[in-house]
Formats: sequence, C-alpha cells, structure tokens
Amino acid sequence: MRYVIIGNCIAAAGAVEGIRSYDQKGEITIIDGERRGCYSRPLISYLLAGSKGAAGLHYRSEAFFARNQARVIPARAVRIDPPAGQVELDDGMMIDYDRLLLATGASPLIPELPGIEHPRVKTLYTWKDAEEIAALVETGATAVILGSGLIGLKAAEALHQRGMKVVIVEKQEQILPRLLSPWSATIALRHLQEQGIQVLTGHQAVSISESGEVELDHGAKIPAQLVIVAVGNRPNQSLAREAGLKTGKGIIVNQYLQTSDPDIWAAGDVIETHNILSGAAEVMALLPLAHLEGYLAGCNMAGQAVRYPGAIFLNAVHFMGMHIIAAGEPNRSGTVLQWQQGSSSLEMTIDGDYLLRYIAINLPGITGPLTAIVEQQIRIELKEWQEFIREPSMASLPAAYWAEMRRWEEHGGLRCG
Amino acid sequence: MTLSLLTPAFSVGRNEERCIRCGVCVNQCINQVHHLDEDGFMWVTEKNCVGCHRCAVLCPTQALTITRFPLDFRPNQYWSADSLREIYRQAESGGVLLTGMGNPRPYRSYFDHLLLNASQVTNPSIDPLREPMELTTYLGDHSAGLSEAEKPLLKLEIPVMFSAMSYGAVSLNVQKSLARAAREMVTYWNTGEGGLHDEVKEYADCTIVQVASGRFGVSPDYLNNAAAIEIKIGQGAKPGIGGHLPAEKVSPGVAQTRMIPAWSDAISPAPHHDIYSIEDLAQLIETIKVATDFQKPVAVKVAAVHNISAIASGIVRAGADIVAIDGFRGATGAAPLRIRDNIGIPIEMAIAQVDQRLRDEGIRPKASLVSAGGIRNSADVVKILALGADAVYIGTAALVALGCHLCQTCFTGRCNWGIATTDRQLSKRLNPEIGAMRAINLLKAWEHEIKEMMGGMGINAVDSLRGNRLMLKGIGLEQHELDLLGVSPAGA
Amino acid sequence: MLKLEGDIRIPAGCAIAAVLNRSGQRFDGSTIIASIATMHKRSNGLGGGFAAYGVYPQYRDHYALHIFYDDAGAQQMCERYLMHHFRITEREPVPVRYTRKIARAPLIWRYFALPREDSLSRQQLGEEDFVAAVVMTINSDLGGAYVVSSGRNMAAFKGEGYPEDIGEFFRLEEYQAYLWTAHGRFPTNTPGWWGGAHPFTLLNWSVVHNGEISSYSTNRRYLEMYGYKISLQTDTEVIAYAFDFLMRKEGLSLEDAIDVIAAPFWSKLDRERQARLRRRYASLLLNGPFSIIVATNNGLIAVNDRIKLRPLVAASRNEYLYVASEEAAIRAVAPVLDRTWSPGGGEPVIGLLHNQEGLLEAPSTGLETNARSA
Amino acid sequence: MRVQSNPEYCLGCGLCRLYCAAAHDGYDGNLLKAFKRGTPQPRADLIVRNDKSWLNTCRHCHNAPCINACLTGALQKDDQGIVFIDSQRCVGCFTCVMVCPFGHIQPSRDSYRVVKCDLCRDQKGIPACVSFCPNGALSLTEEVETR
Repeated sequence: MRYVIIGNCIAAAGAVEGIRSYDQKGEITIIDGERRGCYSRPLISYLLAGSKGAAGLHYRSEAFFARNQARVIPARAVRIDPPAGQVELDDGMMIDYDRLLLATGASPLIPELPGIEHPRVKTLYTWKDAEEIAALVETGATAVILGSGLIGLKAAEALHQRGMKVVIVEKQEQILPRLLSPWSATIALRHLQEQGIQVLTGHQAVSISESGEVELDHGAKIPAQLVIVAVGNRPNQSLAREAGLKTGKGIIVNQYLQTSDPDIWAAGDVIETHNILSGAAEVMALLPLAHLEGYLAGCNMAGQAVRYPGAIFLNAVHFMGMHIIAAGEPNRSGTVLQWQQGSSSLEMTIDGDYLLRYIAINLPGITGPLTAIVEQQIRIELKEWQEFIREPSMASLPAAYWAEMRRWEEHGGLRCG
Repeated sequence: MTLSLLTPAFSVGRNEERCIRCGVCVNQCINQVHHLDEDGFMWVTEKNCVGCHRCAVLCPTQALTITRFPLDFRPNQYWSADSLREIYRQAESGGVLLTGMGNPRPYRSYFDHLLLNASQVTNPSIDPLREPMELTTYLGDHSAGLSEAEKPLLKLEIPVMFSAMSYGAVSLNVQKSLARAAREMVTYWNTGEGGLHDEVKEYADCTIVQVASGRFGVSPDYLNNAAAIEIKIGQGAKPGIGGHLPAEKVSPGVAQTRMIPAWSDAISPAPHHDIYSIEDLAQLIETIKVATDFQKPVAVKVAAVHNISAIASGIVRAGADIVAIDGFRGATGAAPLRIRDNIGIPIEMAIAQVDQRLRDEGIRPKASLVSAGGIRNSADVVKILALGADAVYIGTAALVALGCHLCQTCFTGRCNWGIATTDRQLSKRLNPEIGAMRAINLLKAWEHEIKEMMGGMGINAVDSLRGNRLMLKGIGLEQHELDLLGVSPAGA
Repeated sequence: MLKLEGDIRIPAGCAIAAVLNRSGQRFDGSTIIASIATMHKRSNGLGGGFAAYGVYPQYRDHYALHIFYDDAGAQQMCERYLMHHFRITEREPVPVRYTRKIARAPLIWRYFALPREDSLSRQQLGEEDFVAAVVMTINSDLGGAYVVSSGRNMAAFKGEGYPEDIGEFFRLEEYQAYLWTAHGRFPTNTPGWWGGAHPFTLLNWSVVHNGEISSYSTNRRYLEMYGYKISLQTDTEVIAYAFDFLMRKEGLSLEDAIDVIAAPFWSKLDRERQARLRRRYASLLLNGPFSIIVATNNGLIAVNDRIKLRPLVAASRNEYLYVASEEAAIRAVAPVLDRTWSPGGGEPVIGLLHNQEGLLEAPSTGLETNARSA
Repeated sequence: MRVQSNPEYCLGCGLCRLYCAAAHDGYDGNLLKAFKRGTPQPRADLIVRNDKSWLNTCRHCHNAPCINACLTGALQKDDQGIVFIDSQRCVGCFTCVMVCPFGHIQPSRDSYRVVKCDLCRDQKGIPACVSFCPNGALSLTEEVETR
C-alpha cells in the first residue's frame, strides 16, 4: 500500500501515527511544500519573539518520521491526477499513490488595500514569514497589526517583547471578536493596554503609504516600521478543486474524513468540519483538531472505519501573561453567568440545561471539564451552574459532571476518537 | 462554667525544622487538636488530644511527638495523678467515669510469670519448616461415642478466633476485615451483639453470631446465617453490667442491623431477662439448638468471676458446646471505669481452674474451652492452651493489628483510626482490604511462632499442647498460685 | 536428695526388643537376653527388664502378682491388703541369683491370686477393673510396695542394672514363654529404684518404650479423668493406660487404637473414621519421639511415633517375629531371616498368635469363666 | 496502565499530593528537603467534595485528547502507554488543559508550562502516590483504558 500525504504539518504527523497504528508495512510519502519539516505553526511567534530557537519549533522530529518509515520529499505538489493515482510535484516528478491525504492547510487572507504590497507589510503564518519579520524588527519603532485575532495578538506579543511599539487595529468593536464576548474582551483589552499595547477597535486601515504610514478609516495616520496583516485565513483547496473534488468553504469530507474521491482523504485546516453544536459544516482551523483529524484519516486510510464525530470551536491563547481559554458556540444566546476575581474571570452561556459556551480568563484549571461538558452536551441544570460560579473550582463542578466521568471511566465513551 | 481543673493529658510537640505545613495532622484529627491558620501558623489544642497517634503516624516528616503532659503533682504513692484527675473529672461532671478497651491496671499478669519448655537431647525438637506441624482444632462437644452421631464441631486451622465486637461498637469495615481474615485463615469472627449487617452475611461459614441480653438483630435467619451461636452472659471488661451503645453511634446502618430506631440509645440489660438461673440458660441453649436444627454448636460466654469453675461446670451441664471465658483484661467499646478496673479475675487462673474442674467432674470432653481477654501474643496463646484452653479469642490484639492505639476513648465514637466508630468519614479510614491483610498477617505470624514453640517442645499437633501443663513452669509465683495454675515452679 | 521415679518425671533413652513365636511354642529367656545384650551401649546400667508371656501355665487362670517390697513391714501391710481382696493360691519369693552386678534389690515376691467374690461385688466393678484398681491403690497408696506385674500367665522381671544382668539375676533361662519383650534403660539420673525400670504393666498389658512423650501431661490429665492413677510419672505408664483405656474400656480395635496414639496427619487421613477418632481422642495422641512394644497374651504391637523419631526394626523367620531398636539385636539371635523391615512413622508391626484377631481377646477366655465359677 | 483512585477509602489526607510533588520537583523525593527548600507542585490534584475525596489522576487515555491538542509535540505517549510531557518543549499554551475532560492537566505554578501525572516513570517502582497512600485508596491498574 502506498500512502501519500500532501503537506508536512500537524495533520500529516497525526496521519502517520494513525496509519502506523494499523499498517506497519505500507510506504508513506510526505510532500513537504514548505521544505521546513514538520513544525508547529503557532510557535513561530515564539521564534519571532526570540524566546524559542529554531530547534524548538519542530512538532515531530526527523527521527519520528524515520522511526515510522515515512519518506519526506521537500517539494510542492502542483497537481493531482485521481484516475491515474498520481501526484505531480513542482520539479516534474510524479508520485504514485493508492491512498492520498490532503493536508494542505490554509493561507492568510490579504485585504485589497492600496500599499498592501509594500515590502514591510507582512503576514505571520509560516516559519519563513517569521524570519522575514524578524529581519525588519527595530527596537523603539512602531509596528501596526491589522487584526486582533490569535495571530495578531501573538504577533503583537512577540514584537512587544522585541522592543517595538505595537498598535493593534481591529475593525470590530472588540478584540478577539471570534473568541470573546464583549464583556470578556473588555477585561482582555484592559490587560493589553496595561502592558503598553495600543489598541484601536472599531477601525480599519484604508491604505499604506510608500513610507509605511498606515492610514485608518477615521483619518489617523500611524507611521510604521512594520505592518502585520492578520485578518483571517482561507483553506488551500485549489489542488482539490482542480482535481475535481467536492469543495465548499473547505474541502468537503464525510464522517470518515474521506473526500468525494474514495481514495482521497483530507484533514486539518483545509476541510469543512462538522460542528457538533450547530450541526453545520464549517471551516474550523484549530490545531487540536488537525492532529486528531490527521490521526483518524490515517486510521481510515489504513483500512479502519473510525468515525469523526466533529468538533466544537475551542481555543487557548496565552499572551503577555494572560491566559484566555474559550470553547463553544459563540453565536447562540442563553443565560449568561459571569464571575470575576482579580485578574481571573469566567463567563458561561447556558441554554436550558446545557452549557453552550464558556470564556475563562486566567482560570485555566477548570476548562478541561467545561470543554467536555460543552462538547459532550452533559446535561446540567442552571441552578447547579449558579452554585458553581460562586466559586469556580474543580471541587465545585456539578455532581452530574463527575457522575458522567465515572461512567466514562467504567464504560469508555469519550465521543472523540 | 467555672475554670476546669483538668490539664491536658498529652503534650503535642512539633519540630519546626520538620513541619512543612502540609496540613495532614489538621485533616486527620477528628478531635481538632491541630489548626493551621491563614498566616501559616500551626496551633495545637492539647486538651483535646487523646494520644491516639493518628497525626504522628501520618505526619510525612515525623515532625510530631506526643508525650505525657509534663505536669507533675507532688509525689504521692497513694494519691496518684490519675486518681486526682478522676476526681477532678467527676467533680466537674457529676457522672460515672466512662472508658474503653481493657483493664490497664498493674495487676499481676500470670502470662508473664509462666515459662515454656523446650526439648534438649533427650528428645528432639521438631523443625516446623521441615515437618508437618498441626494447629487444626475442633471446638464443640467431643463426648459422643463412636457409635453415636458426632456433634457439630467448629474446625479451626489456627486456635485463634476474633472476639465478639458488634457493628456499632466498631465500624463495619472492622467486621469486614476480620471476617475476610477469618475465612482466609480458617477460623471465626464473632458478630458481637449488634446483629449481622447485610454486607457481612456472605461470611456465614466463618461467623459466630452472638445472642446477648439486648437480642439485637436476632432472628431465625440470623441464627442460621452462622457457623455457631454464642450466648453472651457477660464480658470481662464489665462483668455484671449490660451494654450501652450511645445514640451518636446508632447510625442508620447500625439501626437497621440492630432492628432499632436510628440515633437512639441501644441498651443491653445487665442480665438476660429470660435467664435468671442456670436452668433458664439450659432452655435458651435448647431453644437455639432447635432453631438451628441441632446443626450448630452453641457457645456461652461469661466473664471470669470469682466462682467461675462452678459457673462453667453449670454451663456445660446446661448443654453448651463451647464455654468462652473472658478474663478481666478483656476490652470493650464502653464501660464504667470503676467496673472495668476492679471486677473479675485473671484469665490464666480462670482457665486453669475451669479446665481442672471440668476434668475432675469428667465432663471436659463435653465442651471446648475458649479463652478471651488479654491475649497479647503467640506465647500467651501457647501458655493458655497449655493451661487447658482449646482456643482463644483475640479482640484487642486484632484491633491493634488494624491500627488501634489503645487511646481508650472508643465510647466517644470519634475514633481517628476508623475502628471504634460508625461515622462514615472515619470508618473510611480502615480499608477492609488492608485491614484483612493486616489481620491475616498477624495470625500467620502467630501461627509461625506457635509452631516454632510447639516444635521446640517436640510436639507436632496442638492436641498435645492442650492442657499440657508440664510445658509450663512458674516464675516468681507463690506456692498457692502455682497450685491454682497446676504448674510447678521453674527449676523444680 | 535425689528423687525417685514417681516423685519426678525422668526422661530416658533406651533399647527395646521382643521375640514372639506365633504358634505359641515356648522358649527360654536366653534368646531375649542375648538380643537385648547386643544393644548394651543403649543402656547405662540404671534399668533393665523383661516381660514374659506363657510363663505360668499351671496358674493360667490366676492373676500373677509380682510385687517389690522395700522391707518386711511393707510386705506385711501389703499382704494384709491383698488377703482382704484376693484368695491367694500360692505365695513365694521370686527365685533370684545374687551376683555382684546387681545391688540394692528389694524383696521380690509373687502371688497367684483370684479376686474375692464378696470384695468384687462390694466394689461393683468388673473383675479386671477391680484388679486394676487394687494394683493402682497399692502403687499409689501403700508405701514401700510396688506391683511389678498383675496379669495372667505372664510376668515382668525388672530392676536396676544392665538388662542382661537383670536377666541373669532373675534366672530367666529357667522360664519358658512364647513371647518375650525386653528393655535396657538410659535414664538421665540415678533413681536407684527398681520400680522405675521397664516394662511397665497393667493386668496383661506390658509396655517397653524408648522415647519421651512430649504430650505426657495432656495424655495423663485425660486418662486421670477416667480414673487412672498415674503414680510413676513415666511415659510408659501412660502408654499402658492409654492402650488399656482405648481397647479394654472404649472397645477400640487395635487399628483404631493405633490411629489414636499415632494418629496420621490431618492432611494424610484417608478414612473418615480416622478423622473421627482423632477428633474424639485428640488428647491421647502420643506426641514426641518414641518406639514402643506393647504386649498382651495374644501377641504384640510395636509402633513408632508418627514421624519416626526413634529407631525400630522388625524381622520374621518362620514362626518367629522379632522387633528391636537395632537390626543387630535381631541378627544376634537369628542370623538368617525371611524378611526384615523398618516400619514407617505410625505404621504398626503387629504380631499375633495364630487364630487371634486382636490383642485383647485373652487366649484363656474360657478359663476365665471357669475361674470365676471355681 | 494508570493510577486508580477509590473514593470509598480516600481519607483526603493529601499525602499522595505531597509525595507526588516531592517525587517530581527535585531533591530525590526527599519530602522534607523538597518542601523546605523548594515549592514542589503535585502532578495530580486531590479533589475534596462534601464527604468524598479522590486523587484526580491521569487516565493515560488511548488516543489522548491532550496529545492531539498539544501545539508543540511536548505531550507524548511512551512505549508503556504513559502520557508524559517533555517540559522543555512545553510553551504553556494550556490547550491540553482545555481539552483534558477530567481536568487532570494543570498549569504549573509559574504558569509557563503544564504538569501532569507521568506515573513516576523516571523513578523505579510504583508511583509515589500509590506507595504512600496510607489506606490503599490508590492502586496502579492495567485495566480501563479510557478512549
């Protein structure tokens, strides 16, 4: 059996583990378009900040691939020929596959702005990006960050640590709009500001001048040494599309992570994932899902039939000493419970007897159970949550949760995997 | 209330170089001796300390020492510190002094004045590691002729049984521990007078159920869910008085097992109100035998009192298959201090006298003799068997194996070791798996030692130790004591 | 002051031997003397003795009472007591041969006697129980008198000295018997008392014994419960009484009696009856090292303790059965043997006269009846 | 393989936490030194709820969510099936904390990384919590793999 994986990323590593759980013999070939090995994308901001060396970026070492007998080819795939069962590489080589995994990931969105092509306007998505930005860092100079999502904030943190003045420009009225509620965003914002980061919400850039000056929609102009564009990502599905696979916002897969072509699977940021809470298929570009999806796709490629039940939105981000963890459905409303003490806060949205979403700031310890409660839709009455939120801790988690945990331990039954 | 004149009994020492403020002492002491405040200061309330050592044993850095509170009265050989304190207590409370466990007073222990024999040259000692060494013991009426049907007997692979300790006086986990150990070692545990909890019913084959004056939990099912039935007339710790399980210990589990309302006092009358004479006892024995279809031996337990020989003879003649005699060192969950410390006679004397009396009357084969109260170790077992007992009951020793530190405050129900309590949180502290293992270990250790001692004597069956008083010599005893024990002095 | 046997319990090592002619043919005492003499080193000159069966055919219905007296006063007192309970047909000193090797001999007399009818009915006892009671009373209550043997057509000869010297002293070459047992003693002090030597007897039972019963006190206190008076404090006495109790009083077979005194281990019991016997007679298990020869008029049984802590060898040749502590003692008198074997622990060697099924039925059952009516 | 906690016999004394902390944070498991000199942190927390308490240890799940979620590859499973963390690679993102349904993985005191049960794989013998539990409430078990 010849397994080919396009993309040497988190999902690819998961797929290798999945395949090798069931098939010790088949050939595994990984096509590494970035030619950087299997590294962890979120760590590039640490590289930029200087807190982590290049060696620390690797998600799986070369030894891992050697041990699992996975051949890594430093090349970019340019075309897939499903009828022939071949992948064409940028050097013209053709690779035969029996089972193919598309783990092509995503790319940053680039807004159409005058001056966006300016050489000091960068995205922070790849290792190469980080190196290029690092070369432009100038202590004391200003860096403007467009977007206050995860990448924007991690970029802000890194540049701040490198001694730059950082200005974040966020089009929405709050920071981290996809992650936080307005209430919790205010708390986070205060923290950012206390750390010396300037945040302009409700504004967007309209142009970038020759000198690198960023002009905002209300006319303000910020002279910048460096502009980082972090306004979102988009799945890299051109290969799939050209090969005739069904796509939507991302590649469309069934519950076995199989594309419309039965010999081709897809995993990671490039696919549409079933959102357990909304029931819709959505692009959920979340690292924790990438590994699991890769793993399950790998299992299935090796002949298993393991179902992927889908996922929920969840994210943990850490910047400038603040830990934000949030999971659940941001778009549905319900009863909101809030708790705040010192720098910690917790906000929970409850619909009927179900927890829809939580946002925990500097309160990481209890988030695992809360995620499980959201994801597994464990039924817990509102009044129990009202009791819990008085003093949120592991010990005060509702009894129904512990009962469910005992049931899992006795019978197994985590829905994922 | 005026100032109490009582000073603490114990002093709690904390080595600051070792204390790491982990709080284990705080969370383990139900008496709230230790307190850790928000500023990291440790406080002790010494007057609450009963000297049970729970904190010191669990302290991971051995930072704690418990000593007697160093406050001496002016020396007085007659008015001891204890006698003064007892008066202070009564002057403050106006009540009977309560205590737990057995008589601690320095009366002579005859066990400590008896020495065992061993073989040298003229006959070989036997090595129990190389040769079989039999401790198999059958308790009951052995008098039936070979042509008659044999009477029901209890088979023991070690002549050591666990004394009656009721659920209520002790936690259910104690009973579970002892029941498992009894089964593993092929011996018996005794329910005491508190009925039989559902969770220990499965141990019927190694259970002796007790029928005492309170008749708690007694039913035909109860009698039949056992290997033998014991009628308790009295116990060594408090001869002549009944029992009182304070309401605080009558948890719903205890209540259900005893068939009484929860959180109410469980009172056992001093006498059985259907036994005012020996013939009444004979009738109860017969009744129980009928109720159990003559399939189970019936034991009668009495405290060792002054005329024990005559009493025992009467009990045998009343039809008991086993006579259990509880010496004055026998323990209890609760007893008035004056009674515990001043009533009864030593078990060594009682067994020696009863065994001889039953032989003199030619009725010794009609019943087995079980010695209870104050058996501390395997040598005590060997000595009491040589004096004439068929087997022993151990209570205190068994509880000590489970963790009891003899603080003598069982009656409070606040046992830090999870033994003499029915509180759920405290009961947890005795994991019956560990309890059983420890009790089994104790019996196995004694088994080895008994075999070593028997082997030394050149005896390879416990049958030949029973009543073998030539194996004993008295040391430091007066002639009349030697005569009563039926042994000769060391050197003679 | 040294205490006598009976005042204290004295452990002893020993030699034992027995020769039986199964057809009841009698032979003189020189054979058994030669046999026991071979094991000279197993004794130390402080005790030797013999039991002989078939020696008094002319008085086979009488109880032959051999009695030691310390002095004439004791004899007078004892004889008065005897007269009270027995009709005495014959009374004479036991003939002896004085030699230098034997010293401190007591007065040794023998009586051929039958119980007095009136005395018997007064006591409300069977004849044998009656005789046993008289013997025990003399031994325990009458100072200076000691009944050496009290059976029918049998006698015990014993004293202080090496067994071969005792044999010479009692002129055993002049006696004819079909069954002889012998004993050479190695006591661990010098009791200087003739009564302490083996064999020990009661009625027709005689026991010679090598060993020490560690269960002595247990066995003794059990037997005392049934009226046995233990006067000598010897293991041998206890063994004799144990057999008397089990077989004569409790009516056990020989096999059952062996299963009691040398009971198999619980783990090796193969019959429920053995277990029952062990449970009922637990206190009669003889525990400790021993080899014993128990004899009656019908024959003998030799047995070891159950883990064989003392030596015992058996052999046969034609009508003869030999038992001894050492094979040499047998070879010395019977160089050619059909079979020799070393019985295992608790495994009895049983030698019975022809046509006898057990040790107990006396060959003179009929005669006993005659004796009573006479 | 995992440590199983039996609330029925857990006393809530917390010795497991103490010995766990000492076993992991230097001083060779010397409790006294570890606590007097350092600020050791237990790898598993004791949960005390009303009348019950238990050690919330790692279940060492098969297809462990924490491993799936780990950004850096710091969380791994060894040949014995023990899920452990390579602290050098942990950046303290707490994604694993977020996805551990049992709430076992916890931030370190300094918040720069996470700590979790590793069954004392660096030491010989059974885990410290199990060996020092005074009441047998903890046991090392092979069974029950939570998926």
